[in-house]
Amino acid sequence: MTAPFVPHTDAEVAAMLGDLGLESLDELFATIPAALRLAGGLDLPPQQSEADVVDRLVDLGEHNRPAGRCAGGLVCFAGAGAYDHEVPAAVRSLASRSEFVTAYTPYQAEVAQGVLQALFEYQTMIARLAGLEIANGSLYDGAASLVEGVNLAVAATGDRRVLCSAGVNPRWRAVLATFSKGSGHDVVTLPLRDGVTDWSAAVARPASAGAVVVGFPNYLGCIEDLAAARDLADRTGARLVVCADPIASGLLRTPGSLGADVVVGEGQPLGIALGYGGPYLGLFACRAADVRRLPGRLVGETVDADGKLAYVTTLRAREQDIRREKASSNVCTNQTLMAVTAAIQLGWLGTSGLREIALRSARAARYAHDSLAAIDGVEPLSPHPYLREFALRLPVDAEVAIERLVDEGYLAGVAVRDGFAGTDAEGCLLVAATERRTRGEIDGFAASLEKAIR
Amino acid sequence: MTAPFVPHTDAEVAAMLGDLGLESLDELFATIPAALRLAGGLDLPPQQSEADVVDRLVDLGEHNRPAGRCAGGLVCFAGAGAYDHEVPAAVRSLASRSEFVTAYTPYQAEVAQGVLQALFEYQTMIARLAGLEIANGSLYDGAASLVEGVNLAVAATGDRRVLCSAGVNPRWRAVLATFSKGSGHDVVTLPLRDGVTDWSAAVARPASAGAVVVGFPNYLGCIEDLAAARDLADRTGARLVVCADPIASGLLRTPGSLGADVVVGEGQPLGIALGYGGPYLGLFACRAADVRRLPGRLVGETVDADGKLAYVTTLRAREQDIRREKASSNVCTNQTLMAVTAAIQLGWLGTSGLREIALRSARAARYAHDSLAAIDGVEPLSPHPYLREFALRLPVDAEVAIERLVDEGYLAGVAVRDGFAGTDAEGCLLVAATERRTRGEIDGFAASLEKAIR
Amino acid sequence: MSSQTDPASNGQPGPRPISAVAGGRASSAPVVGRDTEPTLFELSVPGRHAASFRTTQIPEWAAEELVPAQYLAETPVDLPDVSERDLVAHFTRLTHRQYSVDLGAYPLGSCTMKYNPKVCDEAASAAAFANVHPAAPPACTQGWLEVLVELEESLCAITGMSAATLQPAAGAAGELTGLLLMRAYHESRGEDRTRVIIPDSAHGTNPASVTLGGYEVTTVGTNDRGGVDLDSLRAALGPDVAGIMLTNPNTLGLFEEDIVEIATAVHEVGALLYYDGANLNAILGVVRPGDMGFDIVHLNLHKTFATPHGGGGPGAGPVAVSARLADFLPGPRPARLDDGRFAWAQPAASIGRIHGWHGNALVLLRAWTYIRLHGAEGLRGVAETAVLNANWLKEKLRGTFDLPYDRPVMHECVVSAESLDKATGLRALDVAKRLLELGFHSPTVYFPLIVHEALMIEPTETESPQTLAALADALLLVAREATEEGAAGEARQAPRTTPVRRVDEARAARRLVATYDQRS
Amino acid sequence: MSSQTDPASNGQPGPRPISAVAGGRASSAPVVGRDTEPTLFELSVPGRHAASFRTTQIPEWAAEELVPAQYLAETPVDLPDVSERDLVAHFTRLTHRQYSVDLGAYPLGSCTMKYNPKVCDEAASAAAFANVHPAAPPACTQGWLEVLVELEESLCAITGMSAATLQPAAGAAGELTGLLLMRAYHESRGEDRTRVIIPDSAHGTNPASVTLGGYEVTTVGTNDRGGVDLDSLRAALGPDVAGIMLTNPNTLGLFEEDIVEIATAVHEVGALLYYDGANLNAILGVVRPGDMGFDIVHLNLHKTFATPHGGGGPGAGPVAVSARLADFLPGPRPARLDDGRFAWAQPAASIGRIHGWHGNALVLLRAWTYIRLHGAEGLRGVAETAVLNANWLKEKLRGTFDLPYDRPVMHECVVSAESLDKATGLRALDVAKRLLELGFHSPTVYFPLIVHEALMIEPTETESPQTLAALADALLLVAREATEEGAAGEARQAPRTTPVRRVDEARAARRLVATYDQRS
Ligand SMILES: Cc1ncc(COP(=O)(O)O)c(C=O)c1O
Ligand SMILES: Cc1ncc(COP(=O)(O)O)c(C=O)c1O
Repeated sequence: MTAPFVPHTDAEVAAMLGDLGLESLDELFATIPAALRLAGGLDLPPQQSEADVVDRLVDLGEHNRPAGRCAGGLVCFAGAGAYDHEVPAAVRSLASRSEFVTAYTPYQAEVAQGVLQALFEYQTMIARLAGLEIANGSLYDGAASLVEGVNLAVAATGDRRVLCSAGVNPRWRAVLATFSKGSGHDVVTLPLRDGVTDWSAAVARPASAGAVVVGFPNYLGCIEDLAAARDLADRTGARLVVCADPIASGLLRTPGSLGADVVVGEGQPLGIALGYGGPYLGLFACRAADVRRLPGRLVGETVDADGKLAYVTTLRAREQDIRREKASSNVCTNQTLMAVTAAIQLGWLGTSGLREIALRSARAARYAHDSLAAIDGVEPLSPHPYLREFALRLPVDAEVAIERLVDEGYLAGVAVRDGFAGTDAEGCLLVAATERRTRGEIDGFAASLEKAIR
Repeated sequence: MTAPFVPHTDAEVAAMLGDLGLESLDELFATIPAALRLAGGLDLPPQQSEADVVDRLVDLGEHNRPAGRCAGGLVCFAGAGAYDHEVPAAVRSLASRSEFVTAYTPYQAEVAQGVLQALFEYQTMIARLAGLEIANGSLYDGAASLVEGVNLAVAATGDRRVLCSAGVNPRWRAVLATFSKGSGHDVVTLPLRDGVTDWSAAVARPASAGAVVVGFPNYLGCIEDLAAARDLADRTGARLVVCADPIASGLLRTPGSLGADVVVGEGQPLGIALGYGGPYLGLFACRAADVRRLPGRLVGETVDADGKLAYVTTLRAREQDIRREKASSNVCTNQTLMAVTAAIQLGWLGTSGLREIALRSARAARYAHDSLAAIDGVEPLSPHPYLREFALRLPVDAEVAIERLVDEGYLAGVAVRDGFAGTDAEGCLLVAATERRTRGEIDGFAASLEKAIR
Repeated sequence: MSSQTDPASNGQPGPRPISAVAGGRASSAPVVGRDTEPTLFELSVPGRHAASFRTTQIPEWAAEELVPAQYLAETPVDLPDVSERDLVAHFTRLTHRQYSVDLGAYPLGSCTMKYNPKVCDEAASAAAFANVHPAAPPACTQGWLEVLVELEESLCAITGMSAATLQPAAGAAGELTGLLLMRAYHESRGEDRTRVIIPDSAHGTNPASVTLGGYEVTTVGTNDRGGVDLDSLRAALGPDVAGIMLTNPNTLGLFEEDIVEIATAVHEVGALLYYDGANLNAILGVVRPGDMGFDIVHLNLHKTFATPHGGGGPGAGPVAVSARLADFLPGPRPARLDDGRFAWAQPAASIGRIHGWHGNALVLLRAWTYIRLHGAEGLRGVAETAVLNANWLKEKLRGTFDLPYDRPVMHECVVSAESLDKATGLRALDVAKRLLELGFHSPTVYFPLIVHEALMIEPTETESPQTLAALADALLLVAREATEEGAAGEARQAPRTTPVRRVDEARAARRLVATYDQRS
Repeated sequence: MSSQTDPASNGQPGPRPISAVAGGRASSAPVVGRDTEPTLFELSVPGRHAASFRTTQIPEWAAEELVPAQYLAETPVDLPDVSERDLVAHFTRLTHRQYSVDLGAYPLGSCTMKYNPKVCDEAASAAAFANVHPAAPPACTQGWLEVLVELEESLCAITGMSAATLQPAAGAAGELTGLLLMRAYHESRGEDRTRVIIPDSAHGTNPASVTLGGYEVTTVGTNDRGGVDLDSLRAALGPDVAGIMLTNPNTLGLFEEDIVEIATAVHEVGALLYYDGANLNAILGVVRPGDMGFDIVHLNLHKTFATPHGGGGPGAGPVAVSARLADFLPGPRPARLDDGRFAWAQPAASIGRIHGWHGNALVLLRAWTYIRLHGAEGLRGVAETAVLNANWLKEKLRGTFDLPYDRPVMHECVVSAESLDKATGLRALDVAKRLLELGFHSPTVYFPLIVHEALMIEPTETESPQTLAALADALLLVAREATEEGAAGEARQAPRTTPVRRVDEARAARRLVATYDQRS
């Protein structure tokens, strides 16, 4: 079991070495300066059999508290960009087919029609959800999509000033800030008032900008006024980049129809496991006019030598392997399998299912909102409309409430903290509900919270 | 959601009815006498969504105590024909490929080469384990194979007298008895002495017989003397039918090499889940001379119209769909998917792996045997050699010990009861160990047993 | 790659000798071509392996210390020695040589190849069910027992019977169980009956089971409406008749209109009616075998209740019976106790076990799941749509294929290529093979035996109207081709795009090679 | 069926009108043919659906009661409406139009398409890991944190570095992270450097990342042994250079022999060395980037550590650094506390987040599993065998393909079809396409850019000698065919047995149709 997945027998290795005129495997590394070569072995935990590794994983897993009805499971009211939506067996089964899982990037289109067609269907569905013409074949996650969306806007406008609502997911804003150190974007944060962006200051002092960025709904769950955002973009000459929740399009007007130039988002709610935060799926859609600045992979239709319909990655001249330092993005490996999964999930949902999931989530959120807000000392942060998530001010720190509720079997939500320092949202509890939350679960949660904050 | 897996929309149903000149679905059933038609609906639990059914399954599952390291899991020392062997992820993954799972019997060979070739490989491996030339494409389970083996022997010899060792799995003997009511076999049970068949009485009064049946190892775990069985078969003119454990062939000489004419067995140890007793896998092997009496499906090699190697079910003239009341068996649907699974598992094991699994199981059994027999008041039933299973006499009823050990997290074994009434084995505890049992588990088991029988 | 230029098997030597590759075959993937897949034995290279095992800390005794030397094999049994990589590639490639329901329509008559919901796969692989040892005491299996009891109750409700056994592993096992129940019943009344009546349209398992049940088969004919010929049935009946086995709708897809008269006549001579439930899909929630007068019913859960067929199994063939037969059922049976707990119980006059454990439990769990997903309304919708589909398809074929018994059908229709054969030489088998290359599985051919050049088509309820239309168009295309080109044309050459072309079945039987070791 | 006679799309009307099938397409399975699979949009029939949801007992408020009307969509977003049956059939059929590692050899250079152990799939789908919410407090995620800490420790041991971040979702994200670390390091020393050096053989992500990192690219050439040209490197170095990005072995599959000299020269001007770890598979346990003098290393877990590539992702691109850079790492980082528990911690001078959560966690879990299955010995075996395979394959191709830098290679070899092209017109692309129909995935072609008609072949360690021999034979066959028939022969026509034939890439770009709605 020297290398458990290497097929070669000792005899075969010896014969192959013989063919090469070598006497030992070490000689294969003769071109490596001797002084550099590792004397001992790597300092790693010992090799284990499959069964032993599985045993260890079971041990480790017992120290996790997953969402759902399994050992140690918690009823999940946490969201903040990652949601406990229904994923049916059919989606899991199809998305785990090994042809999807173990293929490489579809560079040889003739033997990659499966992945290519699935991506073509994915692009179509995401473009529809965004209300724009073009969607790409995926980016790493919502945060990465935001960065790429801003990059596109800046490149298109030639203006590095980025007006970003404080309602955008604070972790995504953090990623944008990190990468702006390289790209040199000048990110200006627009504050919130009562949970939604306060456009007044920016509108009052309009300067030129490359991008206006807003969440829809925003991180605190509130539905933002995209007309105001569009207005600001128009006044500043910026592209409007909307960080949109794909589930919202089941009920709300699409960001594109409300004026978005670029729609970015986190695709996790489209059939992807919570997975401790990844792999998720960066959604990216834009107008056809911007397609040559699109980051990442794009699948297009064509014909084969017999004139038969075929799919292929296209407009490759944007990409790093061809354009190198002038590429629209450095992305290469993306999240194709997640995009395929989302396409399958959206096919499972269909027109009515997407609406159902949005509506049912909104109902559960309303029921939870009203049940929790009825508790003495608990106040909603914002009076504005929300979809499936809302923030509450508690008489205790959100972290304390979360800790206490874990003991009762609930993941109560997410504490609003980083990115909101000094604002009225700081220390609030962000609560999400999906179509999977039942009345019984919410009633139990409310009762436990009432006890926990007394 | 009237019928959740029916694609038709109401409009389509209406249009199709229109094409047929009908006005309602009810009219489709006009040929059924009105008096017979069900007035109300069926009296069934209400229709539920996938998520609701899954919830209910989780509830029900919490009332089971499975083997293994999951919620409520027990360390499994039960055997008696069903064993907790290692099944790796690769086998599970391959055996659940939907092309294997959702295909029908390979009647159209041109589009069934996948299943056919897998069965051809299965037949080869089972024939080798049995030490005989021919194996079929599976029967329901070990018990069904025993019945078919006896049927073959009786048909081949024209003698309905069946000499069956009391060491053969008592549930299989019970099935044989049930079906003998139809076939008219006269089953004579040969008693055990010290855990192995006492051949002396039968040999002393040899009469003609159609079949001699013996377990290898037998139900109590003991390795039987097949030479004696062969001798009795020769004296009585019978076919020797050996109920063999396929894992035993990893260490012991094959039943065929020891004189078996027919080898039957339970294939569950070859990669199949414990599954509360099914679906399992009936192994069946015989001599080439008996192939025309073989029950069930047989895959053979041939060529296609281009002369290319191909596989097809063959010697179909034995089967019920052609031979009807003169068929060698009534079996139609068998356990193909389990046979494919076994082929994959045997491929995973390979020559050395099968030996390892047998050897490691035998070591674990020896260690368990010695640890348990060292407990005050615990006595091994038999002094004869065993492989991975053995019977112990306890100072309490086996059922009592089993119940108490469940509370400690152990499935202690199986109580020897049905089929052994009045014998010295009655009330013993049958303990099995596989390569998955660790020293720690066995030490813990022994300590708990010691407490439990005090 | 074409087989002539297979570089895997007859590689051209490169400038260096390929000394290292003696033994074994290459493992790569002509997913795209029509190449032959080597057997696992050809891929094998002694010394390779995939398996690994748990660390146990148990003393590493030698085999000789554990088992007396006389029992030990001198040389180990030779199994294929492959890497996990080659194992996975081999069997994955085999799946690319295999049609299945998940790939498309599978209108095999009598087989009910409907779509199998994926949630049932997950149910059957959940550790809480899949890892339970069958001998675990009832206190450890309350969840399982509740599923089994509920399934029995549901099957009784669906069939209109009183009690059931879940032990039979497939339809044929259910049939034999039913015949043994018949025997036990008659014997309990001191009667020794010898014959069982079967229509000539019956499935082959019926007569085969009758023989194994220790009875003689009496065949009765089919009348010109496709039903049991009542006169010959009456003539065949007598005090030595133990029972009759019927499937209703029968294998022609027709409802047995005279079922009440048949039941009366059979019961009048003291015989029992056995219902072969393979075709139950047609009548779910519409009519129940119990209400038709049947005494014993077997169900094919792998047909009606969508547990997948696995390339030939596993299935499950529970048997339900009327009250007067309940005491004879195989045992032990799962039972609901008064305190709400569950246990095993033995029927008073049980015929005994017919399965080594409790039946194909994980298949039963799938059926339980399927029934829950449907409820009464859903199951009736299944039957309605299955029947709608079959009738609509039949009408589409009218005028091109013969309709030997031209009546409204139930869940399947039997059409015939007899006229086409006479006119063009196109046989049912040719139609089947040409359909394969048109992207459909073929219908059942040459069954039932009483229809010449039979094509037995069962679309099932899960195929859409679009798929039905495409299937009909494909069938009509095959007929049209034959009319235009004669049978020597497309269909006789078919299939050409399948992993192998038409196989030589006769040769397989003539030169039997049923294992790799028999290859010459 | 051939596309001309597709009964699904242009059905011949039967004797009855097909009124019911307006809209939608048939869904059956030309698994065996070369038919086009309709899109999900074509299969759609409004009103069909597959989804169902949990019963919740929550009041069924109307949308208008929940959200002000001005926000509500007037018409719902149009998604494909299909049954679960058609959904499953569609995507299953798509998998039959897709090559993958599990089907066979995939010798794509630079991509390390090795076999991905199945146990890793199960690890990544276990509920105890897969269902954990990323914002769950550390007390609820101790198992996850321990995995992440152990993985960081293992990656540091493997690379010879001090600390690591697991956040980057792929190699390119790791590169950009590394460049931002470089920037933070120099800025912390009050230095403003503007250039990053890259060899001309580098992967395209390197220069693209440099631009995004706010640096200018300076390209250095390759010497005639395939390594970095030391003189031009020295010429390019200066106080304005922030660092150099190298992969070693480089994209020619060659070990950078002068690495010590390079490191010294780069460090002398105060610049840092960045290691692009895409090729780490070659040197696991043999030599460590840290020991070669590198300061920053990214790893492609989806290559070296066998986490499958998913048709283009997800991957994971952790970055490990030497001690002096540890404080700048992205945060939060998983940390082992003194009491044996685990928590999140923020590095002192962190550049900030580079992922929305903690990275591609389930991919990281797969890599952890893979490393555990191997241990030190196993990983060294991986490297040894990968290098053995590449060299052996290269020797087999000698004399037929050009070997532009003819030295012992590491894990891959770059050969060229330049002479073949000149002699016969056979281009690298033709070789690739012909290989597809011979049952192999093609090597990477036309990369690295510095080799004309490049074929970059990386067999990986999980392919057997038999498979290597077959691959070599196939490559030699293609060359021989061209010599015999000219390039207009087999290869130029290839592929013919694939789901589609050679695709027209130019047309796709010219007439962009990137969604179904853009179809005319
Ligand atoms: C009408 C009929 N009866 C009986 C059977 C036998 O069922 P099984 O194959 O499950 O043994 C079948 C199926 O093959 C059938 O179609
Ligand atoms: C040499 C090299 N560097 C960098 C990368 C980029 O890695 P990723 O695709 O994970 O972004 C790749 C792989 O594509 C590569 O081969």
